[in-house]
Amino acid sequence: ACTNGDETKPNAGGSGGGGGKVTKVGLMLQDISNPFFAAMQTGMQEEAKAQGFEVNVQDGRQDLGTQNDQIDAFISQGVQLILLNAVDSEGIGSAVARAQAAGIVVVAVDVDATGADAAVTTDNVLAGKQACEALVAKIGGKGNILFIEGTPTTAPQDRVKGCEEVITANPDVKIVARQAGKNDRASGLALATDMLTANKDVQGIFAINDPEGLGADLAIQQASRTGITVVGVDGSPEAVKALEDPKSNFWATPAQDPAGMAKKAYEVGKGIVEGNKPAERITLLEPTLVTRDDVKDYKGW
Amino acid sequence: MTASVIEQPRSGAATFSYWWDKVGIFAVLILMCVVMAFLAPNFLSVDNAVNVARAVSINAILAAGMTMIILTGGIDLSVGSTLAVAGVAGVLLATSGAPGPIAILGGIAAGALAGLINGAFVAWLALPAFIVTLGSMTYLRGTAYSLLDGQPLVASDLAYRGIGNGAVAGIPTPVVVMVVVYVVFWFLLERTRFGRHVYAVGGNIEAARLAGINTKRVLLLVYTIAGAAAGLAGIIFSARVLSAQPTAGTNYELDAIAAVVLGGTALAGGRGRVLGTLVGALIIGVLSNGLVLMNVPFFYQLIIKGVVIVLAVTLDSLRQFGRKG
Amino acid sequence: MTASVIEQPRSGAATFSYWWDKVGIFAVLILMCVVMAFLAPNFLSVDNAVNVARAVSINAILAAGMTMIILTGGIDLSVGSTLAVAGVAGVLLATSGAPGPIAILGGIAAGALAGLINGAFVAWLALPAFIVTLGSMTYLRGTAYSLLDGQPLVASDLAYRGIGNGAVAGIPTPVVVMVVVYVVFWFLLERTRFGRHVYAVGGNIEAARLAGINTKRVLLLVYTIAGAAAGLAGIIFSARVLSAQPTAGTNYELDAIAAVVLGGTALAGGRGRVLGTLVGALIIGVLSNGLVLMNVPFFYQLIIKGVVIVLAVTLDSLRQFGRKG
Amino acid sequence: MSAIEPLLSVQGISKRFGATQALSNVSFDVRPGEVHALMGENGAGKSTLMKIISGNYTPDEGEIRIGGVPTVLSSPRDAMAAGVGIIHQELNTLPEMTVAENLAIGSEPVNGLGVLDRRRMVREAREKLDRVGATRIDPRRPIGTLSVGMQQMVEIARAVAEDVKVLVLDEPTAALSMSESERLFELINEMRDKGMGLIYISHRMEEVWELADRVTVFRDGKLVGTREMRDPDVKVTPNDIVRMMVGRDVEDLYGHREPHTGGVRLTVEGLTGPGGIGPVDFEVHGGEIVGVAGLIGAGRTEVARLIYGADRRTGGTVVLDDRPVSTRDPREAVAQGIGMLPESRKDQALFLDMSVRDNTAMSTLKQFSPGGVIQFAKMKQAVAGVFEKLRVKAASQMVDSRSLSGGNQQKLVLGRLMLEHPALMILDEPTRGVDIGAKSEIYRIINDIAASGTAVLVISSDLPEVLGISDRILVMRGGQLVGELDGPSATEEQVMEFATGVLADDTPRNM
Ligand SMILES: Nc1ncnc2c1ncn2[C@@H]1O[C@H](COP(=O)(O)OP(=O)(O)OP(=O)(O)O)[C@@H](O)[C@H]1O
Ligand SMILES: Nc1ncnc2c1ncn2[C@@H]1O[C@H](COP(=O)(O)OP(=O)(O)OP(=O)(O)O)[C@@H](O)[C@H]1O
Ligand SMILES: [Mg+2]
Ligand SMILES: [Mg+2]
Repeated sequence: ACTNGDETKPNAGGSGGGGGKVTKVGLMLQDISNPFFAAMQTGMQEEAKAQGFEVNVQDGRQDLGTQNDQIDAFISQGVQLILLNAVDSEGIGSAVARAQAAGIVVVAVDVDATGADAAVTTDNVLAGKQACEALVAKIGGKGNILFIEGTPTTAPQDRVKGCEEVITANPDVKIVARQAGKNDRASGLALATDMLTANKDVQGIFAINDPEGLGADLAIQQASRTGITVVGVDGSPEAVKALEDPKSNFWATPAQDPAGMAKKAYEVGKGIVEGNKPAERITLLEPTLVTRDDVKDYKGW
Repeated sequence: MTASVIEQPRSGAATFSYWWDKVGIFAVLILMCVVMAFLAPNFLSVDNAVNVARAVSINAILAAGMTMIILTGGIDLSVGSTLAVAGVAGVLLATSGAPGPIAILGGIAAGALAGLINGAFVAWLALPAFIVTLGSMTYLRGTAYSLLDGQPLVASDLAYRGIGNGAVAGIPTPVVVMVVVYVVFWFLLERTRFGRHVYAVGGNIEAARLAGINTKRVLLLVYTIAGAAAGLAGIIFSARVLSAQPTAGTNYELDAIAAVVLGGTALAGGRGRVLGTLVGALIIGVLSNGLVLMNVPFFYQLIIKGVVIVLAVTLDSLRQFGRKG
Repeated sequence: MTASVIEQPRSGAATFSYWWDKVGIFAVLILMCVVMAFLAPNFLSVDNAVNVARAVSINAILAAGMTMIILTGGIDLSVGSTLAVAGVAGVLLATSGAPGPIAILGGIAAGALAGLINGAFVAWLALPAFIVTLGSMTYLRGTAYSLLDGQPLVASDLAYRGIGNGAVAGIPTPVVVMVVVYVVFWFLLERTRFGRHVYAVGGNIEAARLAGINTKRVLLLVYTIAGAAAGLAGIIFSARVLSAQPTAGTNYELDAIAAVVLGGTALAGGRGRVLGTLVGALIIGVLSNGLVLMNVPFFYQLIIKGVVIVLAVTLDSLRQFGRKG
Repeated sequence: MSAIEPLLSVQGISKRFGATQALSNVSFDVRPGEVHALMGENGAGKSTLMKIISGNYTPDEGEIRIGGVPTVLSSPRDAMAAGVGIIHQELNTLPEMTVAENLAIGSEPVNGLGVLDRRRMVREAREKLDRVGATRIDPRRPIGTLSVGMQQMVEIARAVAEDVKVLVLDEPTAALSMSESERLFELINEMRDKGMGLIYISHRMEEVWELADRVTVFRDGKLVGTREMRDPDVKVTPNDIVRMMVGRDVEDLYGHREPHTGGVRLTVEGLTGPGGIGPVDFEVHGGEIVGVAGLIGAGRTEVARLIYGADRRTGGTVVLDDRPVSTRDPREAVAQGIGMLPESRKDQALFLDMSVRDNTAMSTLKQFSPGGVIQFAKMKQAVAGVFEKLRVKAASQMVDSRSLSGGNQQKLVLGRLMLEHPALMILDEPTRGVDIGAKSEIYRIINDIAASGTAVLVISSDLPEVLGISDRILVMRGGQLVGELDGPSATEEQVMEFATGVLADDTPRNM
């Protein structure tokens, strides 16, 4: 009896009727403590200053419930555009619908979101593929590797998927252990330490992002092991440092451009608000692989 | 005077402290709302009030169960994980074809079962609730993951989606559910024999036992009821996000405990009120909402929240000094 | 005088339970090691023992401070955030040119200050430690973020990197530090007047006050010392990961508390031993290490860990039943 | 008045707790070499004044002078430093710590390096215990495993060992039986002879008569008057003091009893329990009051708890009204018509943060909550009924039981039992800490309860009380029943012979 009515029905005309103007933007990030998302924030704040709009940045702290509430707060605040980096691409769907019902344009960033008017994402499957192709090439197409996965959210899982595709295509490469960390340096270090102890014959490590990969690199150094290649994903400044450091075992990272991605998403969103829908709902940005060999040409975030 | 039963008239001081005792933390809430009304754009709007109420509902429901547990002198760190397990159970049931009400009941039952297990350890083995629920917080989280094989399970046309997203006469369903939960808990605690027993067990468990109270049963029931409340919260959560999330509710236990303590319930047990908890939950909710509206960077939000929690209990303790001195 | 007080001689049972009291949880650790030796590849190797000891050191140092606080009947939820703030302080000092020892002291001082503030609220305002440290856990986390503007700060050539990655006579420096910390805490608690006062405050704070103990000063000192220990842990953490991480230590308070309780210290205060805590920390460390060595998927790890925590305290409580009956 | 400068004096002290004016404008002093007894009904403010003197509370108004010097005492430490020691009315022990650690707390012996000297701690504890005659308490034993009476002896040992000029004893004998009390009185006399000032609070008139040089009476937080007890010109009688305390005469403290003993209601056979209790056999008839006497640790409480199901029996049977009672839990005992007033009201009976109404009705909530929902009007009425009978002094039924004085708290627990209408009522130290007016009321109530046919078992360490109210007296020693006496004709000496197992003519008691 208490389930009549449904708040999440989009209003008839859909969202973003066109002809509007963007003065207030809400940017929702899944975890600002990750430098990748922090770079997105910085990029967006620069853009806001340059273009003269207001931006409210909120950290989801990896919690879908929090992101739900933040969307509601943005609705009250009367933003015209929400740039959404969701903790879970589908779980956020109902909140997206609420925002749209209030006439707000929602553009998904980095991770697609169910029902979003448009999405600007890195191809995370491709990123995983690039990383592992580099890894497999470096270890000569055969050997044992470790997987250090991340929190069960879309982007890390897509990267794992991409990497697995490469491993399946290379039957001489075996995943001997896989553990899930918390997307940070400390868990990369702790897990890799124990995984290396259990597995003496290891040639490579794939980590779903740079912090975990760099943690694993520290573990290798502390265990005084050699001949192990580490790859991450993101192309972060710390990864660049490691690539330049001769002691490091870090080999490659498919680089994304977080600030650029955020700015692109803003452009797309602004377009929709003003009545110009993009031709494709999803704008896919391809990652570019950076390795020890070509790091000097990479300009970084 | 040869003392007989003297119903001494309530003096002015007693009335004041009695009154302050009841509204003290409420005054903090009002103060906070006034501050936010000035500082936070659009804070004072019907829409935003609805948002706050909806955002608060899940924590408030968890905190109602937590209040009962804390009144017995216990604590439940596993409510967040219980919420996740219950949401997973509800979504799994619904996606495997169960009608909405059955899925809802299934989720609540999963929560109640988790609570019952906690209660069994606390009641029968007299283990400290803190460590029992620290353990169950961990294994229940693991259970939520393993039920889903680590992946969120999306169910866009969830049978019971209305309980998270619907509205009754313009009021969001989660808010309605929250109000019903509080009425039930208030009634249980203030108007029933069971409620008196809850306070007695928390106040002095040995005296309760010697007074003939079945303290084990009381504890078992309390943990089960709190588990059921967490289960209900899990159902609402899954309906709001239209999916089963293994990470749902992470760290929610801390917000729930904060609401209980802000609401004036003593962690030592035996003293407190469930309606105070609702006020405590609203304080946290208003604060979070206002800080977002004011566009405060998230790490300053953390600083402000932490400081407000400490200040609010400080204020509250000064009130109690007043009562004593 | 005509017969007054009858003394019961200490029976054999008392001696046995006394002994079991001391080694009970140690037996659990041995059992766990034996099981792991069979199940986990390379568990029984010098390298791995060193890894476990190094991995345990941070939690063990936090847990030593936590033991002291829990002995007074308090709790400290803010140790993880304190660890983060101290690590940030240490790295910021070091990168701005301070020599290693100064940076280390700076980090420890930051931790001690955080603890002192907790202690002030607990001692002077008699606020519940749980809520005070819930607040400080939040604002200290915010502080760690804001000091770094939200970003980790990498310092590959950290002046004090040796404290995290070095070794003394083949033993990793963090392990050496941990041992020193435990010797100091053991001495403080078992061999000094201050230690007696810690137990007294936790056993019955009113009785302690009436006996003329400056209970406020004891509490203040205890929280400050525990804060300093968390600061030291933060320094080691930052040296291990060669960077300041604003998210460092998230949820570490729970592992620290689990170690203390597994080690036999009563959450109600007044009863326990700091060396038990070391055993508790080792149990957690061995379990985590073994599960990773066995390549158990992480959600089964959670289930196993949670169940082991509950079973271990159950075992421990059966021992205490033995003592009573 | 006299040339002797008081060791300690207070002037114009007032203290208020919320709505309760605990003390208003009282003045009081203690001189060197005297025992100054302080008397008054429960809640008169005696303990409050003592807590002010010992630095536990700060007064709202008034001045404390120590050795003639105005002094501010803001913590117990200050008072100790000023030479004021106190034995509090309630136990203040650290249950997890050993006796020796408890005795040393706050002044732990350390060696030259500041390291604890445990051996000295135990040695000093031994000396302190021997001094108060507690020769057989093991200093290494955790104090929580001792009975209340023995813990009280440890507290006394701690207080008398301190280097104090003024010692406050707030009902030190409430948990003691006769021989311990005797030893304490010897100590008090020694201290008086050394020139110390002693303040002695007790509700036992005979003790005050034996010890006091002066008696001061409080009523409702006000000073009623002070009487010189050693003045040969003015003869003060116990009745004078009682009148000052309660504003009326209390004649015939134990009340008149028509023995109307009915058939056997309770039969205990071969009852045994852990710790070497029993086997114990006895019967109690309907309408009979059976007193149980014994020294501390004799096992009286233990027997009561075994009957009530608070502890597990290891053997024996208990039959109530021809039905065997299987009490594995107090819940079953209550259901089968057994009510017990436990030994320690604070630890075992009271819910300090709950209202006096809830406290009183706690065992009988079923009566007021058909279907589980409480009918408050009914409950209020019933509680008002017992409060009337017991003359409970409380601001209202809704105040926390914490705010009641000790005696009123005791009545409240008794009220809880009365609502149960049990077939067997076990009262363990029913008048511990209760003032004389309330005592006589409690005796009257016990008589009334017995008169209604209830079997009553009264455990008491107050020998005159046991003799005064019992129809029959059972004496325990070392966990066994060692004697049975006819109540009206028994003498203190007879009871003591059984209790100590020694022919006792060397312990005269002067009343
Ligand atoms: N901490 C407190 N809070 C509130 N009221 C108190 C407190 N302590 C004492 N009172 C009240 O002050 C009055 C005096 O209490 P006090 O304990 O001094 O009495 P007393 O003379 O020692 O009685 P008794 O003989 O029962 O020990 C009582 O009415 C009591 O209820
Ligand atoms: N010699 C002893 N040393 C320490 N504790 C004892 C000793 N004897 C008995 N006890 C404990 O103290 C309690 C005393 O027994 P119990 O209370 O039954 O005696 P009692 O006659 O009621 O004396 P009391 O007046 O002390 O209550 C029991 O719990 C028992 O375990
Ligand atoms: Mg008193
Ligand atoms: Mg007794």
